[in-house]
Amino acid sequence: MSILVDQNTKLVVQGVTGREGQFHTLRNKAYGTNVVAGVTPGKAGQDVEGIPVFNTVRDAVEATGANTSMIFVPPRFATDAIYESLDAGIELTIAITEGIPAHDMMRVYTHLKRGDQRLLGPNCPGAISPGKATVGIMPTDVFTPGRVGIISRSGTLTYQISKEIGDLGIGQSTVVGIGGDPIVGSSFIDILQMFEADPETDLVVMVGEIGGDEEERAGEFIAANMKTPVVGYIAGFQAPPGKQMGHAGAIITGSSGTAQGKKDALEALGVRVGTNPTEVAEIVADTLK
Amino acid sequence: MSILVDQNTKLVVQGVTGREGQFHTLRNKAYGTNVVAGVTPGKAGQDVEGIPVFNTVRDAVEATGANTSMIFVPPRFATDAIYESLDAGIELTIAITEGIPAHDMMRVYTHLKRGDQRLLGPNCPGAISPGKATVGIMPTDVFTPGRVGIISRSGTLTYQISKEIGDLGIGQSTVVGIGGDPIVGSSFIDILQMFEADPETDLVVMVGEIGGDEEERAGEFIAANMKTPVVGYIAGFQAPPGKQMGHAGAIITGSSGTAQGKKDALEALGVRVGTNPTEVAEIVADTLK
Amino acid sequence: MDLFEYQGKQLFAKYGLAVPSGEVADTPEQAKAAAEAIGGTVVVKAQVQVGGRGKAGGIKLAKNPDEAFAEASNILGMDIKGHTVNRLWIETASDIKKEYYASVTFDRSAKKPLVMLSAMGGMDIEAVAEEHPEALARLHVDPLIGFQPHHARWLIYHAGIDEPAQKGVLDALTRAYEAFIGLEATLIEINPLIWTADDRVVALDAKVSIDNNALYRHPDLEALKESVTDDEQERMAHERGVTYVKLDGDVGIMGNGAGIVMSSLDVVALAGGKPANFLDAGGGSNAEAVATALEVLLSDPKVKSLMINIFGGITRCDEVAEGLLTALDKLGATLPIVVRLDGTAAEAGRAIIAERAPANVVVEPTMLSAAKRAVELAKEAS
Amino acid sequence: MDLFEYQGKQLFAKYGLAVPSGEVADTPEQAKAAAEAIGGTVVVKAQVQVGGRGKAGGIKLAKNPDEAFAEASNILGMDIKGHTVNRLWIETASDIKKEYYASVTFDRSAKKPLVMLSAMGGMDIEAVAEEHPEALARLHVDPLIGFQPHHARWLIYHAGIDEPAQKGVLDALTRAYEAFIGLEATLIEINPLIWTADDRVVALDAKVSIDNNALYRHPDLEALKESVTDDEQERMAHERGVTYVKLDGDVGIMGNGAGIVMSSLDVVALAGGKPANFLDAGGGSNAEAVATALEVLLSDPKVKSLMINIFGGITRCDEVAEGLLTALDKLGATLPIVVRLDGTAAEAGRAIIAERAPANVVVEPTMLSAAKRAVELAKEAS
Repeated sequence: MSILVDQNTKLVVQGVTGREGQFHTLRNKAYGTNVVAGVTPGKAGQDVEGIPVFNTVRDAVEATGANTSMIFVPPRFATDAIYESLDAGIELTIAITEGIPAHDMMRVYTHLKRGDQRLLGPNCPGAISPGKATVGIMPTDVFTPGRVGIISRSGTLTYQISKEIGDLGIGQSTVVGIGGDPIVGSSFIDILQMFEADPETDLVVMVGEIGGDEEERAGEFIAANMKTPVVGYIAGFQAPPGKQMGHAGAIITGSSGTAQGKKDALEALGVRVGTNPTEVAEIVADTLK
Repeated sequence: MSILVDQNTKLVVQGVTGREGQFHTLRNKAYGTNVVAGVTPGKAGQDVEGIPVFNTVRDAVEATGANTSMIFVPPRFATDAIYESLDAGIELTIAITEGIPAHDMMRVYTHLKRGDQRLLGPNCPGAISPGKATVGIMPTDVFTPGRVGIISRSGTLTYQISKEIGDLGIGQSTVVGIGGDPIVGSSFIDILQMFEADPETDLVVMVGEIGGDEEERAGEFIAANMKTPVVGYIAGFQAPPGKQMGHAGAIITGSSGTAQGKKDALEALGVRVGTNPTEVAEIVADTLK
Repeated sequence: MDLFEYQGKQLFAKYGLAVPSGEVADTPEQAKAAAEAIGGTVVVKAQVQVGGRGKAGGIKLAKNPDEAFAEASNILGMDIKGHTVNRLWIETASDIKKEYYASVTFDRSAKKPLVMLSAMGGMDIEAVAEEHPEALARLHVDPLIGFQPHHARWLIYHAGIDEPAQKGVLDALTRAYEAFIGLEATLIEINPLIWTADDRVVALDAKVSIDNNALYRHPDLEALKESVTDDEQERMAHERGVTYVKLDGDVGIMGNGAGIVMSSLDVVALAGGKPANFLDAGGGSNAEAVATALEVLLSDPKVKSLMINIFGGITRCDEVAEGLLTALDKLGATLPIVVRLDGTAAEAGRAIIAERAPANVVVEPTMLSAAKRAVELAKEAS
Repeated sequence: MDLFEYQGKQLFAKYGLAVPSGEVADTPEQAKAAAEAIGGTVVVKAQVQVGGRGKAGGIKLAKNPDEAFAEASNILGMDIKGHTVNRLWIETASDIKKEYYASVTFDRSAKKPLVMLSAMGGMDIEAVAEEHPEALARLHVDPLIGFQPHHARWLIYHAGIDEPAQKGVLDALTRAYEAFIGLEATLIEINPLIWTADDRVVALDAKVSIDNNALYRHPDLEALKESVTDDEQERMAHERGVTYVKLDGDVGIMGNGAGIVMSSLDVVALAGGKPANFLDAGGGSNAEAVATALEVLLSDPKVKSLMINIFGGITRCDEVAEGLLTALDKLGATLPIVVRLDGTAAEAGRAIIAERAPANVVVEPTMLSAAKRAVELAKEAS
């Protein structure tokens, strides 16, 4: 097993005829992902190396049964693309686009959470279940099939840690980038829950960073609900002090939001935290022993 | 048993210090309804003949455990009052107010249907479970305890039909006015469902009128899902042809929306329909025999 | 509140929806001046709120100001399905390549806005909906999210809008939805929405209805309110805020609440009579409302008897009785009035009538008996 | 994007939020003229984006234009916690009865706007939140429904706002939320929101942050963008749209993606070095972005070595290598540069460097080894 993307994924790509959209769509397909359709308004009837293009996501879903969408359209069109995907009944929407306004996402999120569809991102690298399917922009050769799940707010760090773990001969069940924006469709907790329910994931690595309190909340969830061991990493010990959102920001989080604060919080809840990607890999190997 | 309002009702009245609010609150209380609180902004600490007044619904709920709210504020403040009631976690909101703009209700309805709270109205007379509790403006002496449920879009017709039934010695389990506005919080179907689940309701009278297609849809629901017999009444055989909402209106409903059209549709689905309130009562008596 | 075409078009323009430039004219002279100001061929359009103006001769082309004067002279005063033409809209003639249909309305069943679009616009869109349902693209909109660009795209592709007009129609739909929300309309209907020879997309007609309940938030719209009736009772009722519709019978009817009034009409018909009107004095009818309503009814010479059917809830029957007496006092009507009072304060109400009402007022105990009595009395009086 | 107090107040005024009347002044002469125009006692306020201006002497009362000139002379050029004062806001002095606190912000955890209100405003609201949590009323708002009057009422009653000021605070909250939505702000903070001697409610300070991602929809706000730094590299980066923050070490750092850059800083520190900066060339870094980023780094004389840490995903390592060569060609830098390339097109990128890069560019296979090497080389160069 694996989570989010696998052999059952039927992918439609929104923005398939754009430069990056096309590049990554073909890479996803080459990896083995079942890419069933693309969407570019006005280009229905065309194809991208055999992938049929539709005018709308709804048309694509009706014609191909697509259940997952990947969004590659520029930020000022991406909010509309997310709504289009949700309206078309897509189960999992993965928004790669960086730069979507936060107020748009605030509304998208509130709308989303009233139904049972999932959104990964925006500003995320996607998800890969090695050997099964990849949806997104991750460099696939870093990953190998295995039993470690990875969740991360940062794309590049995800690759780094996957590679470090891979260098120790340990593969991944699914690697999930939830995205780095203040509001993303799926939280650490949402994905931890899925990994906990996946019998083929033996351990989860959670890659966090300074800012917000997602990691602390995830730590509480792990302590209360997870049997699967979780190893943490927090980036940003040397980071410049984050811009405070006025006093209001400090009042809301109640926490410092610093890397050290997050590390301490996680460790107090029993989650081992590495100080650099290499050490994280070593802790993973040690825990799996 | 009964539905919506009964001995477990703990009522808070929004707009309790207004002329009509106060009048009907005291009448509801006199009938035996457990009126626990009133709300009028700025009047916290006062009371209305022993009923404590709070500034906000949330305060009233926290202090008294109110689970039902009745709204008596003027139309331009009523939408806010509905949101306040919903935000305070009130299970059943009964909005008596007439004249709330349709666009407001469109948003309220969409919001409401994403949760599990109930709204009766707006522009409705409320609900009464004879002998147990009344919330709203119905003339209580028309009703007697019994086993017939009544649902109506029209206030005055509800009283008329209840009286006709009562004159034949038949009482009511609960009488529910869902309100006459184009968008109301609870439909015929919502309430039919509750009556179907109520072991102490032996028959339901559904009082409809021209316009829309609620009655036709309810008919389909009855045919498919209800064991409890339903008797129908439709007002408006002689009504002037309703103003068409352009061609669009005719296209949407697909049905004529006329009284005859509704009567035919209901009868085709096995629901007996009376042509005047007296005949409805006779059919009820006949069916219960 | 239904707006006239010219009012709708002026509002469309505010929302950036393209309309032909035009002017209002109430006289042939004004029509001529408008045609001069607009220049070129113009269309002279009767402003009445009823379909089929074109077939009835209410829409004419005029190649020059003199023709405009002539056509205006013909059309003004014309009767179109019972509506007298008092006003014209003179607009520049459009060079039509194709006629589409677009609307945003309120789907009572779905409780959501519904946007519809068809490439088969023009005259009979209802027939299109029935015979070629696939040619009428329909989409519900989540009112909390609003009309998104992808909605417009889906509609355009599925309505089969011609490629050169797609961008213009997309824009028109977006603006029509904005107008629907901004005006708190219950209907925005554009039939036809045309694709012009020079590839623009223009609203050639405008049907706009506004939610009366929302008018307090739109004083500019409230000011557009014009009486659209020549009927004296309807105008009186309209001015006094009473819900009234004239029918062709002789039994005047008044009640509190639309449901009981409709039911009263039905029982009068069942009793062999013909209702003269629909009049709902309102759910919370007080003495004053009742008096106002009575004035409207009594001003109609064809009414031979009255049936007043009140079931008090929020309405108090004693107040109704007082209002009735006040109005009779003032108006001194002598026609037979059958009153039926039930519900809140019914006994007090009946007592007031028994004690103080003139002899032409009779009380009946039930709705059916009241209807029968009113019908009999109307027949006797004819 | 964080706005200065004066910019925030000018926007508040557009949203109908009362602010003291005032003017901007960049010189003592302008300050004097502003004081004359405003009349009466004015406040001379340093415009810097940092707290504690008052304690640092950046806010002074001036009873007349000459005093305004004198205070402006003192404050202009002053250093407040590393920020130089280049601009003043001169405003009419307010007669304060009480200081409240109000804010609308973005709760990342709840993913909703959060409105906060306290009757204990003024200096240290964070201490109030900690020591008297009940004195700080907090309410989340459903962004699809918006801020409703009942939200404002609940906040006012629960914050304990004084009765005569309630209406004014209710209005201020409503307008602050409108500003939050209209400006696509991430923060609207008013501390203090004052209740004046004449019973008005006025925003005496304004802290406004705007979502950079939304600026394309607000060209008027984009125009407010001002460089708030005197640092050369920060200004360069700002102008070129590169995410850069200066730190006090000597190992320059660049990477693609905030996560890997932060992690690079951490490993450099673990290796005993001191990072000179945070520089994220962006997730989709291409050759040009890399060249631009390098220009910023190389312009900083205190940087002794560079660590370039790229893990290609959407970024292609061969493009990064090309960008590096182009920049070095143009800038002719000789300091040691440690490059680590992994992921998409990493081999091609490494090959480009091996073949064509000057001798001061070295490739390391892992992030840890790259960090160690960069730290060593920085130490050797010092």
